[in-house]
Amino acid sequence: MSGLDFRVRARRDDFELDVQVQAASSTLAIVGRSGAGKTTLLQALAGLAPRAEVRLAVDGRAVVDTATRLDPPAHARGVGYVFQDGRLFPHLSVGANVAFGARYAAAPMSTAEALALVDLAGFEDRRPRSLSGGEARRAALARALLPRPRLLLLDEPFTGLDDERRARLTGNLQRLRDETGVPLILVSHDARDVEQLTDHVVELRDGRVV
Amino acid sequence: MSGLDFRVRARRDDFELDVQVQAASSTLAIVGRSGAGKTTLLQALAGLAPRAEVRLAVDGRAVVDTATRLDPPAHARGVGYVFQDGRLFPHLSVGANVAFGARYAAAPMSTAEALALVDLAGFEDRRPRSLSGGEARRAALARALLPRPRLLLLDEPFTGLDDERRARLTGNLQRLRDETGVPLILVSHDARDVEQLTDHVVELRDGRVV
Amino acid sequence: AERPPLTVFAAASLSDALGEIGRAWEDETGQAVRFSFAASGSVARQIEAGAPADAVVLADRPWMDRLSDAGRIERDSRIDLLRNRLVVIARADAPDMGDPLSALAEGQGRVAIGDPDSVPAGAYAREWLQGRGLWETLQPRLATATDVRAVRTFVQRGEAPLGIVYRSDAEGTPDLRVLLEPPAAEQPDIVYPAALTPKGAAAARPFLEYLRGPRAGQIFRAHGFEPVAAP
Amino acid sequence: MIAPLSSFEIEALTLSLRVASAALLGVIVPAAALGWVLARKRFAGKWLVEAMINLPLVLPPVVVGLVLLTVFGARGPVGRALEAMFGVTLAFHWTGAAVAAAVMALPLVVRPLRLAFEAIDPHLEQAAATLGAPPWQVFVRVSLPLAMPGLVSGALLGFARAFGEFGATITFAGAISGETQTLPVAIYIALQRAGGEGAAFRLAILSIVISVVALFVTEAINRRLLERRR
Amino acid sequence: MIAPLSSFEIEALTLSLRVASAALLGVIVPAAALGWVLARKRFAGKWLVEAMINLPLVLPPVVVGLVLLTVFGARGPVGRALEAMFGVTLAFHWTGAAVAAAVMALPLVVRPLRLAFEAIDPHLEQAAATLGAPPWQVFVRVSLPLAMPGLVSGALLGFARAFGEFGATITFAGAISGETQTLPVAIYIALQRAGGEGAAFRLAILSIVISVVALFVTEAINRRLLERRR
Ligand SMILES: Nc1ncnc2c1ncn2[C@@H]1O[C@H](COP(=O)(O)OP(=O)(O)OP(=O)(O)O)[C@@H](O)[C@H]1O
Ligand SMILES: Nc1ncnc2c1ncn2[C@@H]1O[C@H](COP(=O)(O)OP(=O)(O)OP(=O)(O)O)[C@@H](O)[C@H]1O
Ligand code: MOO
Ligand SMILES: [Mg+2]
Ligand SMILES: [Mg+2]
Repeated sequence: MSGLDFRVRARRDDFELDVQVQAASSTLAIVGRSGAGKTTLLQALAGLAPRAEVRLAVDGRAVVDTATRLDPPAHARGVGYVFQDGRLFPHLSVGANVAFGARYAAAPMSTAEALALVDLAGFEDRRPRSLSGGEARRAALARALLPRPRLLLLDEPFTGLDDERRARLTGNLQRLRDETGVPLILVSHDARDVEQLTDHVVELRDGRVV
Repeated sequence: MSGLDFRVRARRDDFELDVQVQAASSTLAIVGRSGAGKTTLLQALAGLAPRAEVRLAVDGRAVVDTATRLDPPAHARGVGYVFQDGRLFPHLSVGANVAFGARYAAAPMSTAEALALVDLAGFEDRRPRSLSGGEARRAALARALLPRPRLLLLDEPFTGLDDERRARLTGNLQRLRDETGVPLILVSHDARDVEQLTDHVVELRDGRVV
Repeated sequence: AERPPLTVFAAASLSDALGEIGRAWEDETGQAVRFSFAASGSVARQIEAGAPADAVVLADRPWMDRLSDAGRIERDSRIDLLRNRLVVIARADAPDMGDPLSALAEGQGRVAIGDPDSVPAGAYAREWLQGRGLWETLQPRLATATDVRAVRTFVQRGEAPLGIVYRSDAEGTPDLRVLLEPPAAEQPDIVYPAALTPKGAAAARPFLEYLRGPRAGQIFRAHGFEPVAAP
Repeated sequence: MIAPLSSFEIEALTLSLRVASAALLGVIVPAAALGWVLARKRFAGKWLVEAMINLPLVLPPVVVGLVLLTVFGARGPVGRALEAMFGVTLAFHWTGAAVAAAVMALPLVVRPLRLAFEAIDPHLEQAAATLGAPPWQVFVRVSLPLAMPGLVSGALLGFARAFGEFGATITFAGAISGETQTLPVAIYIALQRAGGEGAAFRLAILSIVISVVALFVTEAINRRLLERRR
Repeated sequence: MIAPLSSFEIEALTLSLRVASAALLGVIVPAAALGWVLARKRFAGKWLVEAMINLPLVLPPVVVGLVLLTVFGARGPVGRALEAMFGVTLAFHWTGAAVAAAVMALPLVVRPLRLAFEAIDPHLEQAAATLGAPPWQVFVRVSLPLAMPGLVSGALLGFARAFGEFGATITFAGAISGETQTLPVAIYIALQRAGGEGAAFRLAILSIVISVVALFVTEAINRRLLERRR
């Protein structure tokens, strides 16, 4: 039984999110205007929103259900997350950033492998501060891919990239998805990425599905 | 005599930038792959790259010429800059962020005016941390617009926005440009924005114009 | 066989003299002596708290009384070891004045003394000034310090033209001089008691005897103290 | 123990508060400037400046007091000038105690400030410049507010140290009741008296109460500052 | 003045270095833990913990020494237990001087660390968690390295204070030559002697030299840390 099935209720002060999704597909796109609640949703799924009510099943297996105390902390969920704003570790080289999750993963990729997927071969020894905007975003993507998470959350991973590179990256990601069957949830505003990577699109508005 | 005329040479460790542009138009787009040097170029123009060699004339008037010691510091160049990564002041409300430059400007907009241009009416009292990714980016745009700079540098100001809002913003910016005639340099990967806002396109690759 | 070293806790003002005597003792007996110096009050509290001392020398009696009452010293070993005298000091370049205190009472400037409530030398200075009928006049012009060292410093640096200290504290400072040593009749009874602790009752007895001996007496005198003759 | 405070105790307490507050007030602006310079600038004599600031931490307070006396005392070069020009005497005066406390507190105020300035993202200062703010305005409107937690930490450490200082104070300013006999000096004096424990204990409790109050205030400010950014 | 050091001076110097290093080593791990807890957690007795840590700053050092003597002395409850169980004596022993120095240094080490932990972007710790790092690993691999400048600052302040401490040391550990007579204690005693200024001056110069060396080391480390991030 393949597919993504979740219900999330979360608050951020005035903003309320209440989303229920049942998708036969295990690759899902979330679209919606700026401020619709897309990031809030991903954070709750990743275990980064302390008071959120979350139920999440991936391919039929319950991963989170806060109602029944099945509530593993972020590090034990096996959910990878590419943040909207990079968040590379400033004290580590690019290589060490990308390899960060290796020791907690059952079968991580090699650093070189992950960097190649995002077109950053040879960037191992660079400092995060010396990267361009797009390079930093790609490094963050490689870092999230390396541990081969059981669910991958991507918050606008391709913004600020030229068309050619964007196509290459989505192609790489598509291949990875097809080979490993990793379920993913993608937040993006670009119809092409959405189409290429996902089978199911959910639109949010003001914290609800429309 | 309207137009943008500049020559910039800058280094960032291994990376070398050497760009010369003479454009009859005063609205210019810079495109190029990730890492081509677009941000480096804007930083040099804004006065944020200490050892860069810069010559810049806007509409026939020399603004910077480091060779002749015409080298005003960043705050005295009148060059507005929307950074690729937001950079809102975390200790100030959104309203105070947007109004930051008012006291140094000859004829600043009102805060409400600037916020309206980016569709953030009513966000005055919000804290930067509570904004979504797209909201933060728009607030940074409003902050740069408010002092009505004599040259505006925009580093991917519309990433991560849905098509509808993107169109609204470029429309607003277009109107502003037409009314005030403010010269602008836009870095963007989106052909639509580039076309709508600028008359001249320069492509960078590995630090040179192609 | 080498005897284990002795440990003596003593008032800080004795550090020079006792250091010398310690070296002499070592030369004569081959036994090492270690000292620990601090203000008398601190030393007494340390002894109370179980300091590993074999003998104690303090700069005033009340603290020794307290140790005695608490059973922290061997009562029968207690002796009056030294006497001291008050002197009035000034900078070495200060002019002579007939009776410096009367001169001061009429003039201006401060007299530096130890805090009468906590520094023994200060208490004795008060006693003496009261006897002279000058206490009331001089009280607002006192520069009180928390130890004799500070009194000396105030005079050396010219913060106070005059200071009242023990004679032993004025000895050996070339930039100070003694303007006046009150006559014996006016001198308060200033005594440094010494005693053995229970720990040192046997081992340190010879050293305590040595402190009262001729060699030690000579050294004490050289530093301005007056040894008390053994009964 | 819960008996009302004696007038002597109240005197020592208010004097200590006055001394510590004056020391902190006097020290905070130079400390902010020093912290900023040390965080941002490289210059030839930097290590010397750092060494001077930190000396009072390494030397026994009594030695610091002696140095102060040599420089600011009646016969010291600065002391003489102060006396001649402004008629100000520091030794045996509460202002002298405040100077001693300020010197002892300085390194503790500078460090956290320096640390806070170093932690500021230079991009934010750049952003302010592109909005037209000249360097001084960038400092006042961006750097300083962002360094606030450092200022608060430094102020707390500095105030506490100034309030507790004793070795340098007695050496430089003496222990004159009502003028320079701060709480710590009074405690020390009480302890040197046989049987002075009770008095010392009461005074120590007073000190502790003040420090707890200072802590509460700083915690409250700190929490506010952090919450604003979240 | 440039005469070679006497054996007495060398003894005091090495003892001081040993005491200050031991104090710093003993204090750094608990200080990091405390700094982290104070920066990140809210709990009922927090103000009490803060107050305890900062007490040595507010109280005169002599009082701190007395408290230590009462608790850890041969007749104190803890001192007696330590002696009985492990045969360890602290009072009047160089280890006691280290304990006194550690207690005095603690608040100065905790504060900058706390400040540094507070300044860390919590998003970075969240990112580490999503990569599978359990809390302890997040602390060791992300929070602590990011707080390094705070650790370095705290270590410098703490070492300097430990090296210069005198009031608590002389009260708790005495001034036994070669055992507990650290540089500052030796300076104090030299000053008590009529005519001891010269000796005190030499010892003070020694202290200053050490502190300048410590400063140089910290500056070098600090510069490295900051450059790495640029
Ligand atoms: N503390 C707060 N107070 C009020 N509103 C808040 C607060 N925090 C977040 N919000 C609002 O919650 C909404 C959802 O934010 P979220 O980051 O999930 O949006 P998003 O869909 O990811 O948008 P974007 O595409 O711009 O990143 C936003 O409108 C934001 O302003
Ligand atoms: N310290 C450094 N060492 C080596 N290369 C550097 C250093 N700093 C910057 N670079 C390189 O300079 C190039 C130009 O960077 P810049 O930020 O200008 O690119 P960009 O065109 O803005 O890219 P993007 O679209 O990804 O933001 C990048 O390839 C970057 O890796
Ligand atoms: O060490 Mo002290 O700080 O005042 O005695
Ligand atoms: Mg978002
Ligand atoms: Mg860029």
